[in-house]
Amino acid sequence: MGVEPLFFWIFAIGAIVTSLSVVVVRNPLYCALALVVDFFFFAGLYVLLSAHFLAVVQVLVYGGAIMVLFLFIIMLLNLRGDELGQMRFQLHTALAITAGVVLFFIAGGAILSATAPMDGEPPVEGTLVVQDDGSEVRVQEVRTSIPGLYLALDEQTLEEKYLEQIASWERGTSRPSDGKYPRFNPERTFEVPPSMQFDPEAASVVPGRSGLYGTFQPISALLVNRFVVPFELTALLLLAAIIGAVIIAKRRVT
Amino acid sequence: MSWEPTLAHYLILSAAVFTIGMVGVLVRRNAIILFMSIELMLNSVNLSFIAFARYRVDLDGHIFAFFIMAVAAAEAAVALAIVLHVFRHKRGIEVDEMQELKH
Amino acid sequence: MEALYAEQFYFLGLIVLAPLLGAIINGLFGSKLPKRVVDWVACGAMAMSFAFALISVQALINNMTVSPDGERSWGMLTYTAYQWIFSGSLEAEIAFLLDPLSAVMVLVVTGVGLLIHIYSAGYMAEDESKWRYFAYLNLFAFAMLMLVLGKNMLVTFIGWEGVGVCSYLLIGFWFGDDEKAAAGQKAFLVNRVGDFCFILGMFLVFYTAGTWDYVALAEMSTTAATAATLLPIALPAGLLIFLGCTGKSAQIPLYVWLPDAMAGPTPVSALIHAATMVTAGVFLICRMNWLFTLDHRLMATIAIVGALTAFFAATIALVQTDIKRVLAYSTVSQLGFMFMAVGMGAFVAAIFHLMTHAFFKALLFLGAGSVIHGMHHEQDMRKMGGLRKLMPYTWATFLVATIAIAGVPFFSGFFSKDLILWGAISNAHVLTVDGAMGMITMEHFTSALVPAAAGGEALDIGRWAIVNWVVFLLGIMTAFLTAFYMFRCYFMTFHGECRADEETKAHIHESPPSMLVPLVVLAFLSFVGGYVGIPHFITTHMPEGPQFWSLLLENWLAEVFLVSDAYRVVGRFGASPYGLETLVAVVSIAIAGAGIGLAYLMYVKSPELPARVKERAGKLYDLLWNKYFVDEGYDTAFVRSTLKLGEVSYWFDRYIIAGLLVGGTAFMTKNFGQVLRHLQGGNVQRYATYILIGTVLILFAILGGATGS
Amino acid sequence: MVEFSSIFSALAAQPLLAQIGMVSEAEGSMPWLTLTTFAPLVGILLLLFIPKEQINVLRNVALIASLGTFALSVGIMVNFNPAVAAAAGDAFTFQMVEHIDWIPEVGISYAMGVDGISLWLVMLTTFLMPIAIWSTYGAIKENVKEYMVFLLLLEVGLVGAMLAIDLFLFFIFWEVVLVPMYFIIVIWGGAERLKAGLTFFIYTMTGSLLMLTAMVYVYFQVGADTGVYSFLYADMLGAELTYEQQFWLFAAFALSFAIKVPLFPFHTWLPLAHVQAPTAGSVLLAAVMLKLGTYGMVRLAFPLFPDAFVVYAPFIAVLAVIGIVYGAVLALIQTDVKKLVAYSSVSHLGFCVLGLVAMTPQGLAGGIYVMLAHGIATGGLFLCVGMLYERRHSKRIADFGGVAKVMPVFAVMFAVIMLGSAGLPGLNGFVGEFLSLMGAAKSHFLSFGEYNFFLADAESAFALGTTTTVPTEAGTSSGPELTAFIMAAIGALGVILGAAYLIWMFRRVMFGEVRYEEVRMMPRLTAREIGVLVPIVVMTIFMGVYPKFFMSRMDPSIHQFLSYMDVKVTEAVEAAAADEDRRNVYGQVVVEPPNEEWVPQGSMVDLARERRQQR
Repeated sequence: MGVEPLFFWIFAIGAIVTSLSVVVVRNPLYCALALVVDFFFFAGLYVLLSAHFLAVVQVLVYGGAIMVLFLFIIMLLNLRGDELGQMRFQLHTALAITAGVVLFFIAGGAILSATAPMDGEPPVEGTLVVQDDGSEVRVQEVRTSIPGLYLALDEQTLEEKYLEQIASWERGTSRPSDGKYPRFNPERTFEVPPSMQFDPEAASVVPGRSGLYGTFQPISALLVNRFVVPFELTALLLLAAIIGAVIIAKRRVT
Repeated sequence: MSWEPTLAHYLILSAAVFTIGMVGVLVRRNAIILFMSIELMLNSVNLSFIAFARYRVDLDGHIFAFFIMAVAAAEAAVALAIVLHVFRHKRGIEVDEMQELKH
Repeated sequence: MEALYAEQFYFLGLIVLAPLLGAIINGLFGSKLPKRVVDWVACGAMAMSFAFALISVQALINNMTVSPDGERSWGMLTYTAYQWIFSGSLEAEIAFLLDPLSAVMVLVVTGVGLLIHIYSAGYMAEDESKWRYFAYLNLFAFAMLMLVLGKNMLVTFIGWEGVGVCSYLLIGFWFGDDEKAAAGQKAFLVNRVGDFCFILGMFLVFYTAGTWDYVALAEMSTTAATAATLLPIALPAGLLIFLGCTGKSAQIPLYVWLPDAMAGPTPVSALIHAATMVTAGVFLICRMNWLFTLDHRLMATIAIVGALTAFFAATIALVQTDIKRVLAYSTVSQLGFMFMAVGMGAFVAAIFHLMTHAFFKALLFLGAGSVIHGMHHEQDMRKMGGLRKLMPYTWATFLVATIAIAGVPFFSGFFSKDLILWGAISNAHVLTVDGAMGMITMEHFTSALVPAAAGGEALDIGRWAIVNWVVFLLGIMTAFLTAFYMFRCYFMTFHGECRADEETKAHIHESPPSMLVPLVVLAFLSFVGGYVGIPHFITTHMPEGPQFWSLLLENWLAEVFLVSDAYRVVGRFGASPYGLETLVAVVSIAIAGAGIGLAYLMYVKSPELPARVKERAGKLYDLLWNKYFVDEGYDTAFVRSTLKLGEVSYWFDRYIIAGLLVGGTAFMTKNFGQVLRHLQGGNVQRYATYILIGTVLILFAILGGATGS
Repeated sequence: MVEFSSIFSALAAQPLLAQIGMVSEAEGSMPWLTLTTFAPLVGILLLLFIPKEQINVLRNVALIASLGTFALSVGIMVNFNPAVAAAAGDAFTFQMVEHIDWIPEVGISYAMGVDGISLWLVMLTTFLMPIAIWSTYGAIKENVKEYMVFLLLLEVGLVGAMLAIDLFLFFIFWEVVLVPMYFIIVIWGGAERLKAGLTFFIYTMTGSLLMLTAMVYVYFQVGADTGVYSFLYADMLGAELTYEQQFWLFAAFALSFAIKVPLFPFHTWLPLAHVQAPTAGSVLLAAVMLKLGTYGMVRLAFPLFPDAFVVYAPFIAVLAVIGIVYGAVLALIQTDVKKLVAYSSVSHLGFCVLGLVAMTPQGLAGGIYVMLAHGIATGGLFLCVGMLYERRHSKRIADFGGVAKVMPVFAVMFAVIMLGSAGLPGLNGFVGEFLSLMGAAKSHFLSFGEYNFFLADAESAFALGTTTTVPTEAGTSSGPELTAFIMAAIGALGVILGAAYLIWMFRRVMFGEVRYEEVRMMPRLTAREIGVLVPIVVMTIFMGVYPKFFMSRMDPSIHQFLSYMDVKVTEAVEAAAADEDRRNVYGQVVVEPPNEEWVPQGSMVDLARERRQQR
């Protein structure tokens, strides 16, 4: 566990620095490159959050596709950051920056107050879990004012909790989604489709780490089962975007 | 704030990146950088989704983030096409010159 | 006419209506009627009014009742035309009152008025807008009769202002010449200042007495209980009304309009500025004698102002060269005499002088008019002279009038002036009101004070004796000056050789008979007029019958001034009451003789003497010639300052109120609009920033709400 | 409470005209008031059908319409019975009352009534309108149709405002008056007519908005107290308002009326509007519209808020007195004739307000009479100035001189009107001004109470008779009479200044040599112009010589109003004496019943019938 915090701070500071440079640097080319690096830091963070599939997708889609597009446009329009001299002070830039900072502090305050442990209640001591390598890890299951939200969870308990969740789906007593999906009738049982039948042991995805959460398999299952409508719509959206881009960017032969 | 990263850390980070992106949108006068800032904002949102997913032991965040990425890609494509089109007509893509709609 | 008509004696209405009808006919159709008809309509109206006046006075005479102890009283005849303004406790009717006082005034006004109408028919013969002149003259007569016959102060006030307007119209009759129009305007405005004071006096009277009706007011001020209410306001109201009278009768503060009023045609000056209008002030004070006699300080001020005006105007008249101005200042001076008499409580003497003055001053003006008429509107005496042979009738009548005004015995002026001077020195005001303010009631001072005074031993009224002496001395000096300047004027116009230039001298002609007849009649009246008030030291030796006739005026007006007489002690100095009167008569005869002699010496014996006196007098002469710079003083003091105030307030009005306040708010709203305009700059990012700021503020509000409450 | 949604349904459900039949409460008698108010609308209707080019037909139709309205208003006058029994306790008893519920849900009703005070103002309007229209024959050449429509619309507004006894209806007519006058000034006005029109409109509008808010406040107050929500005047009077409420409500009402009157500080719009307005416009603006302000004061501001009125009265009087002298002095130095007449209106209406505020029978009668006399006099003056302007196309006094020689008949008429306006006894101006001043002189209402700083214990030489001494802590002050008398004295100054500027203007314009060739060429008065001026001159003389005809019909209403105010004011003074911080309020209404045989017993119709029977 001890290593993880370090990585988090590296990636966090990295992300902030690169995003700042995207905004501050004059030359659009350097901004684009800074953005690419920023996406990598984000990918790192996803991994820390055990969103392995998304980390990969992040790198692929953002790093690969979108940034290439930007670089292509920058190259095509050979912008040389000619707006160098124009960054003179304008009233509304000052206003914008201050407003942004104020918004950040408000958001930060809100986050801290929301995720702070319920006042008056001591953090509930988590169950003691023995890591497979023999070290016990006290799981802090600190409940916040938001029901069902755990402040800090290590990998191990994450997997166990996720497996419990899948098990509950099978038993039809799916966790009360507190109205998350109102359109779904909670009483209706939801039998897990065969494709989602996992065999925990067989699903060794990451060499040396067995875990199901965040990997490709459950996400793809969910995508094609519960979220199949949005999935198809996204496809449609992408199609429209492609055609649109082509038409707009085509040189008018008049 | 303790050293181990908790949900709060991630959310504050995403808020920070989001703010930087927003300021970028408001301040920078070059269209391309403006779109980059928008990408930044979208990414920060993804991060918060995933952070919540992680601490709610739930994969819905991931799926949502996935869809955001798809949309971001589509949006970037169309936006850059527009920028290309605009550039071809006006030789410059400073945002504050684009005031044809003013009156 | 038995007393049956006492209540609704409609002839009074007819007296007033006749000139009004004349004015309306001439006014509306005059321009189309032939000249002769216009004359006849005007003079006819006046004649009718005179006839009705005679009938009414005859009715009044028949109305005589003799009280047990031989006191004759003629009571009064009233006529109420209609209810004019009734509002709450104010009940003002258009009502007329004929009592011995107004009888005398009516006869003077209509009589002299008729003569002047006949005279002006000739005088204005060749003036093309004669119909307008006669319309104004009749309107003036109507207003004057309203003033004289009015039964309450409101009707008098209607007449008062009506007379003011008519004098404005008549003085400015030849309005083509701007200078004459200005004179008319000056007359009207100065009169208006007088009327302002008159109105305030009326308010005070109404405020305390609750009515303006003379009969009721007289009744109120004579009965003990109610007199106490009038006592406190007697001084303020009296002073205000007196100020009004000075405006109308051209006394010290407000006399400036009379000399300029000579701009009007001469018959106008004769009628208005000699006989009728200027006497309005004296008449009013006599009419309200019971109010004025309540406060001795008031009577003293009137007397002193009168005396001062008399002397002051006489000095100015010394140096005037325009014949009409001399007569104008002489009128102011003679009116000063009348006010002096009224101030001293000698009301009968004042009315007597008023009557005689009307006769000889009208004659003087008409005489001057016929001279001017003859010499084709030449008014400067230095260009006249030696008209004795050329205009015999005018000369004769003018001489009679000059003798009368100078106070030569056997002529009317002597009798009335003598009575005034004797009253000045002998009357003393008994009612010392100082101690009596509200403390004592009317019976107290009628029962205790007056008998003590009548009993002969002088009351402690010492300190007021000075007033008598001052007034008497001023009177004597004025008498001397009057004699001097009148004969100066006479000699300069009629004696010596004619100084007019050849062209006018060629056709100096005597005036037509229509102008001479009034002159002769007036000359006769100036002579006879005096014999209704023969001095007492003569009449005491007369038997009962002739004594009544020789003291006719005194007996006739005794009842009207009954209240005021109760306040006077007659014959305070000297054993027998009339010894003093003989002394005064002798003194005034001597004074008159001296004046005439001096004038004869300077203007007939050695014509160069006045020139020598003039350079030696030097500065004094200039002072008199410029009328003590009073006109210029008034002009800068009042006219200029009001106009300046006007400019300042106009500037204030335009820049402060309109500019600053109203304009200011408009300016602010416009600029506030400007500020908002920048919000719509058209820059997309700026909009986004504003949206962001908006959200931040909203969040603050919400969170603020959350954290705050 | 009240659901407003039903307003529109109510409007649709009861079309006004359909109910005209059963309008007046009096059994089956002619609804004179409604007919007179809306007769000009019939005229407008006719005008609309006539094509624009036929100017003469347009003019004549408008003239006939206004004459018809005048005939109808004579119907009101004839049926008006001054000696109607005054219902005890309420401020006014209205006659020929016409009342139907217009919007019952909200309590707005179409209620018209006439009483002594409003009778003559209505007659003034309908009398002047034909004259004003007839005077435009020479002046207005282009778009005559709109001009006539606006004039007739103006008449509807004016007559309606005077007759309405429902506050909401009064407010509607009050606003209706503004619109046509604005257009008249803006379209047919002089050089900078836009600025003048705008100032006039916005100035009056802000005033009236204040009034509206105050009116609605009282409406809810009444509703809350009595449960009955109604704008009717009688109900509004029942409102019990505390002194503080009354203080502000009176301020709102008084301000809007002060702007209209116009009182001293709010008068700057008047010279602008008058100078720029065309002749007929300024005649009506000066003659009748200004009277809305003073009429409003008597009708609405004073009776509704007596407590506040006791405190405000001396200050309003001071403004009025300032107005008199200020207006006169300003008029003195004007070079433009029309502006001179405009400032003279400010001065004359100062007399009116001084009379009204004095709360004495003479004061009120004088104030109302000034309204009538000023209407006729200033209307006449504006007509004369208009005629001079038509001939010489200049309003500067210096451009004239010696006009009397060129136009003698005009000179005579102009002289009579001018003298009437200057307040010569025997003509109309004098009666009003004299009574107002007299009323003010004897008023017990103009004491400043505790702010009696400059006259606290004036042991003055003018110890005014047995004045009711006022127990102030600084010994017995000489009582309010001295302040009242001083105000009357200063007001009377206006008499001199008034004569001064009018006579001086008359001399510079009419007398003197004829300096300019254009003046010599000025044509004499046409028959039409003489026809326009003759009624004014006749009225000037008739109102001066025989005011009984008018005043006898006013007096009963004035007496009733004063007795009502007497009751209210004594309560107010006692209430003020009760609470400690306002101990020193002093005000006493003088009530004197009118003389019996002065007031005609019964309307002209009845009197005529009796006379016929006697013969």
